[in-house]
Amino acid sequence: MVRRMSVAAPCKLKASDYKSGTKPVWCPGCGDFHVLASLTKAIAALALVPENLAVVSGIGCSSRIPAYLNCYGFHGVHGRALPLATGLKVARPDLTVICAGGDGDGFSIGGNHLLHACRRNVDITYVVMDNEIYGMTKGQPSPTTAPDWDSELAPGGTGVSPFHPLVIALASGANFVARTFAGDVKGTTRTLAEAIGHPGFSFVQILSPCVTFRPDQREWKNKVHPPPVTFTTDPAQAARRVMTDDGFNIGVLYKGSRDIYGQAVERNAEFERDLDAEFLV
Amino acid sequence: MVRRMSVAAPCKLKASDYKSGTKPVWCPGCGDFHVLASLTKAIAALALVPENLAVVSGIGCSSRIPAYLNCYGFHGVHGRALPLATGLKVARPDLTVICAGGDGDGFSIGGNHLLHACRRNVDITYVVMDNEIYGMTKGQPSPTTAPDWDSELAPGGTGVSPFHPLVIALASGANFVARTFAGDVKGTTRTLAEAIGHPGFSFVQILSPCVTFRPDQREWKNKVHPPPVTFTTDPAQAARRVMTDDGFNIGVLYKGSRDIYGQAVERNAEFERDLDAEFLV
Amino acid sequence: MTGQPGMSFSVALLGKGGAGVITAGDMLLAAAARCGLYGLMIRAVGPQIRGGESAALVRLSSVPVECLDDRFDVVLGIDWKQAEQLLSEIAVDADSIVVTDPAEDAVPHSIAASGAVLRQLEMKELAESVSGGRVNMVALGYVAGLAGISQEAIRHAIEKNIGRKGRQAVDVSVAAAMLGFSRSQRSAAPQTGGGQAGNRWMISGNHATGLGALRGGVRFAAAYPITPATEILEWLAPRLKDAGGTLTQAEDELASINMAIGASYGGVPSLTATSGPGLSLMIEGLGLAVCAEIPLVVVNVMRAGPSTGIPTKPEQSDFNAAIYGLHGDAPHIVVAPNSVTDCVYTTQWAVHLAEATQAPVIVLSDQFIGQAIVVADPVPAISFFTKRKVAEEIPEAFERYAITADGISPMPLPGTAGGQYTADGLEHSAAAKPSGIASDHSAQLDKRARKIADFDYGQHWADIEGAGELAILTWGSTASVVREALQRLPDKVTGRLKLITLRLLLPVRQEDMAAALDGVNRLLVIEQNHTGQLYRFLRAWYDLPADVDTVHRPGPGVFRPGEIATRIDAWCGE
Amino acid sequence: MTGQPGMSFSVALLGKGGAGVITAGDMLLAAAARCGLYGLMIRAVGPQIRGGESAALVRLSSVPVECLDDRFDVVLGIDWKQAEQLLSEIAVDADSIVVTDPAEDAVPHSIAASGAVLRQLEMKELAESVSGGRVNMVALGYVAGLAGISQEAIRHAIEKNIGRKGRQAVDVSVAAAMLGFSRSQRSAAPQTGGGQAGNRWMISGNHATGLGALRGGVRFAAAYPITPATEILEWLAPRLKDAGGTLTQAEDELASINMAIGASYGGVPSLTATSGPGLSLMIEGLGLAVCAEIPLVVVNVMRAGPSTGIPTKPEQSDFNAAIYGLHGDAPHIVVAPNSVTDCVYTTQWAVHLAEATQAPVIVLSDQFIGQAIVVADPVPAISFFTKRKVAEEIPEAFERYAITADGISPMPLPGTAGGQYTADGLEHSAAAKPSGIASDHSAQLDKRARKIADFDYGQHWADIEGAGELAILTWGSTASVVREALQRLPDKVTGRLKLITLRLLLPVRQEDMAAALDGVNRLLVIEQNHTGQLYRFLRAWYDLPADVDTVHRPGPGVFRPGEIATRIDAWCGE
Ligand SMILES: Cc1ncc(C[n+]2csc(CCOP(=O)(O)OP(=O)(O)O)c2C)c(N)n1
Ligand SMILES: Cc1ncc(C[n+]2csc(CCOP(=O)(O)OP(=O)(O)O)c2C)c(N)n1
Ligand code: SF4
Ligand code: SF4
Ligand SMILES: [Mg+2]
Ligand SMILES: [Mg+2]
Repeated sequence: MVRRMSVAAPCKLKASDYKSGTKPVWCPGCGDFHVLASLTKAIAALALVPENLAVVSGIGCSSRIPAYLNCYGFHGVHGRALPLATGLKVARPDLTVICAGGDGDGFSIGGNHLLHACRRNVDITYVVMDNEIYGMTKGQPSPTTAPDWDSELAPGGTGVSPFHPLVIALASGANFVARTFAGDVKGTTRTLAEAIGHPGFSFVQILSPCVTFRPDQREWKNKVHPPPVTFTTDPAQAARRVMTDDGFNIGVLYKGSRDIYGQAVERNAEFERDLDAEFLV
Repeated sequence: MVRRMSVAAPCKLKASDYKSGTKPVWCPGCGDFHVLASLTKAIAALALVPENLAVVSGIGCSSRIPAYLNCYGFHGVHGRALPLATGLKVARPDLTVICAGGDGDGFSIGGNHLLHACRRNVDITYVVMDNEIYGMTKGQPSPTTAPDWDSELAPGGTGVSPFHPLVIALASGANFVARTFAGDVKGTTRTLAEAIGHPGFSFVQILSPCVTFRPDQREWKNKVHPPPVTFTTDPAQAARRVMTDDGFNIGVLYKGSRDIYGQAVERNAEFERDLDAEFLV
Repeated sequence: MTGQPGMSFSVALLGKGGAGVITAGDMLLAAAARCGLYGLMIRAVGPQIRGGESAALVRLSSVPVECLDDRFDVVLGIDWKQAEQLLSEIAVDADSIVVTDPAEDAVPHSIAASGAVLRQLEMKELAESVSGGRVNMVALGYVAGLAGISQEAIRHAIEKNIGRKGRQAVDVSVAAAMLGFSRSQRSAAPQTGGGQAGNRWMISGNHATGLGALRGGVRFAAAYPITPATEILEWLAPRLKDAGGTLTQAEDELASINMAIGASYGGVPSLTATSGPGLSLMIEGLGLAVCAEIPLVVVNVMRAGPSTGIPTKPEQSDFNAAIYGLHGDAPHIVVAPNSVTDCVYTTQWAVHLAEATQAPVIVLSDQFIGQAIVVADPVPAISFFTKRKVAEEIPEAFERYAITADGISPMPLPGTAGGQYTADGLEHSAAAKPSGIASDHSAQLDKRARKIADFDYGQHWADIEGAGELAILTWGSTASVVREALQRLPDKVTGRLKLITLRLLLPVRQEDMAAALDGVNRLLVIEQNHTGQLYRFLRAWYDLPADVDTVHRPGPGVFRPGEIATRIDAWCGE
Repeated sequence: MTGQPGMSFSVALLGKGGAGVITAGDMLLAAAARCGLYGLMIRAVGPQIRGGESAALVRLSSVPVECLDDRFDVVLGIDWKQAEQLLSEIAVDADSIVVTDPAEDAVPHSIAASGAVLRQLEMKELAESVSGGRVNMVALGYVAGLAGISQEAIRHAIEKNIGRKGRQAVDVSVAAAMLGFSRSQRSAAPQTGGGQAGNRWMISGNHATGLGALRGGVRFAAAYPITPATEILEWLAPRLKDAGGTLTQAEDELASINMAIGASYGGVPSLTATSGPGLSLMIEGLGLAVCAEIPLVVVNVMRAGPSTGIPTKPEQSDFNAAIYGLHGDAPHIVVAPNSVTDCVYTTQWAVHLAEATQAPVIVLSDQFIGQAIVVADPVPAISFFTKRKVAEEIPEAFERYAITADGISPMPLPGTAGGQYTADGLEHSAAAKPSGIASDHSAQLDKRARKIADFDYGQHWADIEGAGELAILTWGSTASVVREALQRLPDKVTGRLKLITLRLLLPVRQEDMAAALDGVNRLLVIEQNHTGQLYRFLRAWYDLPADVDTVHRPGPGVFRPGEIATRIDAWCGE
């Protein structure tokens, strides 16, 4: 069917042209505003044609991002953004497909799809705005929340070790792994552009403060720092590095070159005739 | 409520006393017979009281195991064995809870629960009989299947990299990680006993051949070998080792000492009075 | 102030996020309670996560109230930014008083056009005159004054609400409130002072649900947050600990329901709570609990659907999913609280039913019931004989799924010597062995159906009020509205009317219903959804009078008594 | 051989796993086709994964057949180990021939007691006399001989089935088969030779479903294996590739349905296939497709429930889940093929409906229809005008969810300049912005309901046969049994009878049904489940004659024509 290729030539639009004009529901000061800014800048830098870009998400504050962009969007159900994005990209390899969402969406309810999307290595970019909280539902611990963080649902803390998104991504075979800080718009823009450009499944964890339920995260800007060394192409080495770092290393950590899943296939012109012949006895 | 403690003293039963007598549905020669044998031997070695042991599973050939044991069992739905086991153990810390199943059940549909069970570190033992196939549904690739393994559902292979169960378990915080080979009943028995005895979430991957759909796995007995070095207590090191090994290392690979989730709590004797007072205005 | 019931006084407090209108509303309600009034409050919010407009919709009354009134006596806007969407829920008329701050924008057009009496109140200025004072406290004092609430009661409510912040904070707030109070004057508000201070409850439906669960004996809960059910879980978390139980946060709803099933298999009464999207994910687990015969309570706090829908607004549209959603023939129980306070009772009953029948029970609450806060009389504890039929002595040829006359098979709990068996979602024999044999399948299907159908639900299946040849059938949050609508109708109408509020939606009670409908020749079914789900269900399963009418419309707005009274009046006159 | 229709001959081949009875049954069917016969085969298996007993139940006939007969003319046991459970589905009587190998155990008691004629056949010995020969081929030759099938046809069937193993293998099998054939003799089997070699199809319902999907234009499938739906996906995998499409194996059903939704959003007609437990997991995704208005086909091949149930046996018990399972008011379409061959047509229609209405369509097949293999006339391709209403030229103030008269809003596909919008499971305005406003909600609810209700389903909604004042209403695999039952009843009964087989289960077709029931004063509803799910649905939504009866029983055994004929006959005489 519609397996047409991108027709329009790369265009020269400004970052602001990639905004839809819809006013975000986000709280003033939310880190996700910076992510929106960085993403539009990255897309503009890559000169992507709006109608050939699709941004797919789940449910959460962060997952509202597609509607704020001037491109095709899908605001799906909670935790299922990656399968949506996978189906879309496999069926329409001509599109640039970005998947976006939060730590609850991606690491809690959606954790299984992260594992398998990394393994499968479809050519999409997955951006997780990690604020170590369920923002939309008003402040419950997420898989990246510290074990002693007090909340109504887990008084005194969950007592559960946080999830290491980058390690999991590496262990499952992601082809590009990076961490950025939302407040660092320049660095985030650069990294997002690189991730989108990198073939295969690229994973970018963006530390994006929730100013409402985690005011302590305003401190993040003082904590983040570039990684001690440059990226590696050895996943075991990269995993070891991030398993032992302080969680505030930002930058590209790993780049791989695995085969991409789901390249366009050639139609067999005889296939309809073959179908009818097949059942004859 | 029923938070009674194990009353019976450890008993001296033979391994065969832990079999229910129900005839397994498994194909003659299936690796799961060896797992059943090893498990009953391990339980006998630990002198567990049958009524204080619960074995919980999902759906698949391997997941049929509870019914073949003389203990409390729960054959749940596909992929949800770990949450079942978690709820049971948290509610009834006095029981020994073992969770068992296959690679499809545990790594495909159930992958998310593996991540979070490792993180949570409830004191259960998770045994995965890995045959790199969906046996019960007659031979589809699972997450541990090699990318070039030909099947009806994925002619010529899936092209997708296999999942590394041990690495994922380590990256998510499992407290004990081991791999055994079903045919090595002695080693499997020893390892299972150690895993059950280890506090917290222990994960044992058992390479258990599917003689029907993977006759090639009969070769496994010639491939497995003990690990080059003894287990470590450093998850990053353990992860690095298994990310670079040949997949046939057997033995205990990692032992941790993290805090266990969900220890029994003390009831507040006043709580009913407090409840009634709370809404008064 | 509108006619019946009693003397009712409705106030809407509006302001942008952070302005504290919800806190002010809470305090107003508490202060009113102190003066012996009853009341109800709901919060309405715009789409912004924070910083958007929000409103506290408060209704005070001299008699218990469980729904909003049609219109507001007083609307006070701390500001009017982005108020338009909220105002669609806040009807004003020429009898209303609208209070506005001259320092803020002018009142929105829709309000100005209503003919309401405009009053200026320099809230900002007054607040600033107290060091640290806030506008919401000025507003509180003002409307409390209009409502005839005493200064002592205001002080008490502030104390109770922010006392933990220290004396200084309380004093500042009280001072600001008194400034507002001093500008105010008694309006035609309900008679205060009738009640006795300290003998009212202030409780939300979600907390009431938690209370019912604890009273019923729930000692394990598995949680995955979702609006508007989260407060049930958050309320339970510390209290379960106190009760010697646990709440475990799950990674998703698939995990949460299976955790609850695992815990209940272990003998501990268990619960999880969710809303539409989560219920959809729990369907497979519900089927497992049916087949393996595990007691389980799932509270579903309905919001407008389908899909993600409108998470902060109510609708009675998960009826079908709760009744029919499970694949296969899967008998289970569905109950619905019919008011905020009834959540205590109905949830406790749900635990009782689950434990007694070894089956999953769905409690269908909704966003209105769940998040509304009422001031009401304390809800007494009821002692149901909540007991699982546990096999403690295990006979020789014990069968877990034995075919019994009442369909309930004694269940051994892990730890019971000799009771070892494997619970199973595969069809099985009485001896709990997997079986594909026709006779086993039909015996187990019959047994699972029988234990639910034949259980003694007593008079709890429905609340029946009045008598006559006309009947109204309703359920859930709509019931309170219908009840109030009936109070407003003349005796010549209501004298012919019987109100049947279903608490037990599944299983069907054909005999009870036949008795209830005896002598009824016309029936009106009222519910809040797009397709008349209850109406269709009644047609499918009950013998109804020949003349049946249906009133149904979707959310997000709740029904109001006037709207329903008009519909009923017209129907009676048909 | 039993009376009508035509001349029918039923053979059961039993043997332990590995004995090859299924292969023999396959070849028997193919050989019969070559001789111009029609036929049907199902496999029955014990609980063992492999090595347990299995049986090929084959029915041959001179006219098309789509269900099993009541009894078997021939039962051949290569051995009888563990045969008891299977034998409950294999009725024999004094007219039956039972073939047994003297080298094996004696025939089971139930067979011996039937009075059937016992014949000895030294299958093992004969097979061993050919180097490399197998018993199943001896059995094939013997029963083919009984059925009057030619040697040439047997050879041809063997060639077709194992030709790829080489000449040697074929010759050995043929030699063994001829030994069996030589011991055989023509029985009272159907007339062969009537048809023309090479103009029959041999197809299973699951493959037919795949074919219908491809013909309908499906070019993306997402797969998670589950019995008894897996063959649809396995059949599609290589063929989708050929067609320039793809099949992606997903990690679970939550992923598979969302992958299909993503692909369809991209403009590619998409499908996934599952069974009960998987359907339960897909409920949330179905609701998303409803709200975001994404075309989608979900094939649900029903097996006995609830929960894991009996995976290898049929039941029509997912009706409720498919119709009502979604939370919120979620209009969608449910269709059901009513025979093995009808899977081609109904699935193709389902793709057409999904694409045309931008909604999810559930195809309710079942284990019997899905896994039965029939020999039938080729199913011609139909060209539906399968076209999505795509927005290609984007006007100035384009609205994705525009309120249109027919409820269908033009949908821009990614790549279309100016059509950018965000598909959403949140309620939204016509312009695809999230909205909690009452007027938006009801406008979209109305629109989504209207596009499904008002669509032109033509005459495809039901197959209507006969006329009279009595009507039978049925669906799915039960329909073929009812059809055959009617053929067996005397004209004085069937002359008064109309058979209505619903293909469109949802939306309801009240006008069409009223027309179909015009003049009907009694109605009988027949279905295979425990609670009469279709019957209750009909009561809920249709105006039925005053006198309605229901025949329903659960699986695992399928209905047989004799059983149904007796029920109908009794009902007609009431
Ligand atoms: C199936 C389902 N379960 C639960 C929810 C409720 N819910 C909405 S958003 C959310 C968590 C969001 O957290 P995150 O993904 O971290 O996003 P954030 O709001 O922090 O950006 C939850 C639990 C839902 N919408 N659907
Ligand atoms: C929700 C759901 N989806 C799919 C299935 C079908 N199914 C049964 S077992 C199985 C895979 C089993 O594979 P594995 O866990 O590796 O076990 P094995 O049979 O190989 O031991 C599948 C997909 C199911 N029962 N339930
Ligand atoms: S709640 Fe937190 S994550 Fe959500 S919009 Fe506000 S600041 Fe951002
Ligand atoms: S199919 Fe494979 S895994 Fe299943 S019982 Fe047979 S050998 Fe074992
Ligand atoms: Mg978050
Ligand atoms: Mg497996």
